[in-house]
Amino acid sequence: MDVLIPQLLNGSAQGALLLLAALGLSLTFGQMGVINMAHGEFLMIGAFTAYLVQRVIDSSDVSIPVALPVAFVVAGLFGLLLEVAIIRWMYRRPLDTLLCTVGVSLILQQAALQIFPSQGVPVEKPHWLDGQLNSFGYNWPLRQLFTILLAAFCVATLAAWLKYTSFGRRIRATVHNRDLAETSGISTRTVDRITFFVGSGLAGVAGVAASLIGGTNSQMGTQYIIAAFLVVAAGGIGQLKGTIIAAWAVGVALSCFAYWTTGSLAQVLAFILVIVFLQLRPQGLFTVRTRSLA
Amino acid sequence: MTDASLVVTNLRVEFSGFVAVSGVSFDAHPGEVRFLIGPNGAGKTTCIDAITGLVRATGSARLGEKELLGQQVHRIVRLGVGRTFQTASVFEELTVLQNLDIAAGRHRTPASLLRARRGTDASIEQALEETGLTGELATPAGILSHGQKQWLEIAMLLVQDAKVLLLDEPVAGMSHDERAATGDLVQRIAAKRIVLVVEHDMDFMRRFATRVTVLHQGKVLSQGTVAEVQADPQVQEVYLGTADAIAVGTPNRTEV
Amino acid sequence: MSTTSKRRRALVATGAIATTITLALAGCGARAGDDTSGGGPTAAASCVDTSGSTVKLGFLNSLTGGMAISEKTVSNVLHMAADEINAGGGILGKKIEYVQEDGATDWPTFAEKTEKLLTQDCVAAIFGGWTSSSRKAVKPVVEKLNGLFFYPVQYEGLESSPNIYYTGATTNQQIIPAMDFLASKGVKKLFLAGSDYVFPRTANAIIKLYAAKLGIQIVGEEYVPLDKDDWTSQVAKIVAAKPDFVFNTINGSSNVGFIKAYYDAGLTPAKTPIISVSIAEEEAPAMGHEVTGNYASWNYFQSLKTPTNSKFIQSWKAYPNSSGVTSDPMEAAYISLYLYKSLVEAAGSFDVDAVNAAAKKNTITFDAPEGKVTLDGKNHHISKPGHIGRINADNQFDIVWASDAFIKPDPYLEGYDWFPADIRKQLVGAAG
Amino acid sequence: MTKPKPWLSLSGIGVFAVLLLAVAPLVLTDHWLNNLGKYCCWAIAAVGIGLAWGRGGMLVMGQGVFFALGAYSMAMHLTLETAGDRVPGFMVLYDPLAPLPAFWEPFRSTAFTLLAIVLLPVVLAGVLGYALFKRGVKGAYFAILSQALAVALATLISSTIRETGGDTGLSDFKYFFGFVLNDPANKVMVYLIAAALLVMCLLAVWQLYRSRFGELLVATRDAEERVRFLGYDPANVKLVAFVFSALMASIGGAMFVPIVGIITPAEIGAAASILMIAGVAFGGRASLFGPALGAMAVGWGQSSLGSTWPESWTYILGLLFIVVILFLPNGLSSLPARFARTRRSAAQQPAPAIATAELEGVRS
Repeated sequence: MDVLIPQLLNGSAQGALLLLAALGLSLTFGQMGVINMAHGEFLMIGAFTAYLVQRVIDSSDVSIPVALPVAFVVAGLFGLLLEVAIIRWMYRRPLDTLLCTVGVSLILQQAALQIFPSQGVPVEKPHWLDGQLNSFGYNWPLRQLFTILLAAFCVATLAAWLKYTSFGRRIRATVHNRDLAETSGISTRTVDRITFFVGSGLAGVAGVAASLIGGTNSQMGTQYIIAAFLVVAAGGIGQLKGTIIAAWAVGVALSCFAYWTTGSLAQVLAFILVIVFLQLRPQGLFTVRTRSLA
Repeated sequence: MTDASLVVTNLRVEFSGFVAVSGVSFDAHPGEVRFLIGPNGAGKTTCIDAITGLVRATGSARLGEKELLGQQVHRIVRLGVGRTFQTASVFEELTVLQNLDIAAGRHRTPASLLRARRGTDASIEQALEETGLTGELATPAGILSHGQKQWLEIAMLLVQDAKVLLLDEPVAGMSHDERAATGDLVQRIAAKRIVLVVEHDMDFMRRFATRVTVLHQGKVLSQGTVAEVQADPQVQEVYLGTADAIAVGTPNRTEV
Repeated sequence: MSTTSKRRRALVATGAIATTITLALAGCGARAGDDTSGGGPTAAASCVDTSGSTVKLGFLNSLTGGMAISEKTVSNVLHMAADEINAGGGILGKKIEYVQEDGATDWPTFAEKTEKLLTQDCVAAIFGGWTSSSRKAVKPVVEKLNGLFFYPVQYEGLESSPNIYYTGATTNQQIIPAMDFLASKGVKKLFLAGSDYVFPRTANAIIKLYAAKLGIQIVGEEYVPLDKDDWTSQVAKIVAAKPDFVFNTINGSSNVGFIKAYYDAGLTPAKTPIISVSIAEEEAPAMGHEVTGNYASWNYFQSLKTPTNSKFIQSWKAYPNSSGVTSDPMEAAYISLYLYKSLVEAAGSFDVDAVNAAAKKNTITFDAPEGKVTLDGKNHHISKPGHIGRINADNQFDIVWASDAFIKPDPYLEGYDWFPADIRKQLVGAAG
Repeated sequence: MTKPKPWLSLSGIGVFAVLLLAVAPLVLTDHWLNNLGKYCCWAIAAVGIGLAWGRGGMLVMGQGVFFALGAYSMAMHLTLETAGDRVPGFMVLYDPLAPLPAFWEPFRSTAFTLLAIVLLPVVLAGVLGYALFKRGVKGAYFAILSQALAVALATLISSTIRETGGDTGLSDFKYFFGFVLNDPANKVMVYLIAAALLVMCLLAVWQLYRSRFGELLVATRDAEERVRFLGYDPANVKLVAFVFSALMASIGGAMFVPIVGIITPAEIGAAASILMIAGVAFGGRASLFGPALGAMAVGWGQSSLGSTWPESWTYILGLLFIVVILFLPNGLSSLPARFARTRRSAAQQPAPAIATAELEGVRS
């Protein structure tokens, strides 16, 4: 137990980060069927935003809380730009958006490499995240708790937004049945844009959290994107609940495999686990049964 | 051909707790044009979906001695059950001939599949003639008119050698003349086969139906000849309440 | 057209191709048996042209892809060194005209570009590479074409090639000094953490052998893929193993994740310091204050006080696109170009065989920022001083330990009795 | 979509074969011939991707896996051939006394190696495809899963240094089935084999495309469920295409090794797998020549444009993805048809919009 419980926490923190990265994907994939391979780079944009905010506000105690909403907006705007410039021309061609955004991701990576110091930039952790919380006989690193809380906050806000605002209802209607929503007078164009903004913005928030865990450099997005997609797939399209559980499960699996096997094998095993799971449940954890042929 | 009949007993379909079809029984025999009608959401298409294996159902649907429920879609087809869809679904990028050739091809050996097509099967030419598509042989199916697409679908069922033809709103969106032509076609092919038509169009039903089953809210409301059904007070009540649906007959994919 | 004739035509086409292959197989070149004629380097006549006023050199670094993070600065330093040498009159009076190639973090591309530089651009020598993989991709090509390759990064040793000059440290110049330092600190329990690739694996294999000799117990060994930043699970194992010191062979940005996770787990330099062999002045800033107080083993530090070093730092700071700090791989790249200059001038020729013959005399030296280095003509490595630095609050290194003298390069660890002779013999044998 | 003049394509292949097998060796320098050989290997894999993706609708983003099977099979054989009786050098350090890993042993045999290059991808793709297609895994799911598999395999190889050479890969091969690789004549021979294999793959897909199976494959791509209602199991149709494409990737990988002289996990991971797709998209996914020519063009771009402007090349590649897929979903090979259509529609009345037909087809 002495080993298992810290690994569960650690896995939950990893899962929380994955969840933040996957939320936006799940939204856009669920609603528009769009696979955004540049999502990892939006995460990178969030991390670089945290760095830039830190350049302006010297104290990391203040800069990180400020960076979270700023990163949300900045990454969100990039997402909006992507939607307006490219994605909207290719709804109904989901696989093509996937490849198109691969191109976007290549460009964003190279641009980051040339704009910022190639070795990456430091993002200082706030002092109030230093150290550990000692309770229940275990030491809980504050940074891990912070990631979990951040993810919980984002999920709760998103869920409330989807459930209680008229806009959220419109999004859910569009996810459920695009054509019907359209004929019911919902402007799916606007809904799509807002969804893309929010989804990409969440990646920006994930980026700030990631900048506190690993390096902030042009390559950072690549390590999250595949895992995030597997989470979305395993959770079931457009299923918030499924995404949460899948993210947590993948995080814990990664963490436990990494502890009991090796770091490399953990990644291999976690991926294979998801692939096998999807073989058993091709539609993910939760699905809405529909009758459509598609 | 065959004397086997399609016998559906106590069919029940549930979608996540919602009962779309419950306890529906009917039968269809070669030589008659059987109609399945009912207002939106009555469960007509769901019945077809259940028979063809698209949705899971309980109860029984037998073709002769063979139980269809619980089998995989393509196995049911191989037993001789074919269907069309509300929105015509043909292979848009392929020509009419290629569409029919694929439909006729499930008996081919793997080796013959790997060879190029040479000539036209007799069954295909016959089906083309039957449906009046001979002139469109080399046309990509995507640019056929709506009615022609429906006929192509029926032609595909013919070359597929289906014993049971389940036609889901075959005349929706067709012009008056096209409807008449389709009706004649359906009657012709029903001579040797079991034909079950799901329709909204009451005129079409009156003209071409042999026997009719009326569904309402997932249950059988009435069964019999056109005259019998029309005389049924229950049917009148239901249809008065949803008169629009009968008159307009809009296809609606999202009905459950 | 009838069925049969159609099929026949396809058959004819297939047959024609099969015949081509058979002919190609039968009609061609040397086989394993007649090794003497074609086995060795078929030193095709070099196309290097130095008759004009310039000499062409090739720079081969990853400017795109994952390794661009590290290799871009090396490329910049090479440009600076070339500019300096040109300003000083060039090599043998000929100005350097460099051809920059992108290795694109793709090892076959390194091989392809090496071949291109040697056979299309006809460069006299190639400088660059970072990962061992890139070097191993280049090695067969330069050996086949009898070219020259200067490799500027510390590596796992156990290699030498007549066509490669190594200006970074081999294991006995970085790993072994680090172990000596740990022994002098009285370390008893050591944990090994590395990226999952050849350098950390090999370095740790050597560390384990030497640790046994020094009486240091290895209490754990962990690897994480190069492109993974998350080290929390592995750090948990370090916490559980309670080592005195951690030997860190992690490479790249994964280091940032490691240091952050380490700090979060409550491990501090005061209790359990880390000694790294891949964190230098360039990498440390990206880790912020959390890396302060830990150690690194290098031959060169920016804080070294030598006259050449202050000149080197000044030139670099003034150079366009400069990152402002200097580091060991940068300095080794800087050395490589000057070393080549010395070699050519000693040989009086750009010819590869003449350069190698000049190296054999063991008299080639260069007054490098790290001190006066000497080239070993036999193994093509250079002597280097061992230094241990401690990271201060400015992310610079305070030198806390230095080797007694310059350490002679010994890639096969022949001077170390704890290294099993049979392994060495097999390695040398396998290298051919 | 359908080829009105199959013989035109066949003569195209003939011209292509003459260019590759006869003209190229005469006019190109050793360096560029070797590069062309490398592009041929990618082109072989690309032809397979064209089959699976262009015709079958399966976006195979993990062809690196099959490329690796062929490449590593070949590389293990060549490594053993080079090492002779010794254990390969990179294995010695970690455990000097341990024997060769058991799975290496059979690769000493030439026959086994050749068989493995063919059978390994067939078996793996068969099992994988069966498991995924029968369960109805398709579209983006399939794409992401295949990519995840490639990443997993690359990570696995990177971490098993003693068994596979790890991140450094396998390199420094001296012999190719008894032929000395350093000999320029032998290099030409290796090139010719790769080029001939490419031509054979083109012939194979040419036959597949004009066959009934080819039509069925397109039908399955456009309306999988509809095919099911014609009595076929679409999973089987896709499986066949997937297995063929895996086989081609493996052959490409196998020839890559003697030509380039090194194979590493970087050649099979996410980036490499995506680069293979770039060429296919560029050339035209569903056409016969598009994938092969596109892959060769991207390879050439990397060699030459990547040399001249390394940083811009990344941008060019990125833009290539965006522009081609956005405006020319059927790649460059669809340009002639487009021009023809615009000219015709300018002369007569506007041609029926294909887009509407496609839209209708989406849901059916």
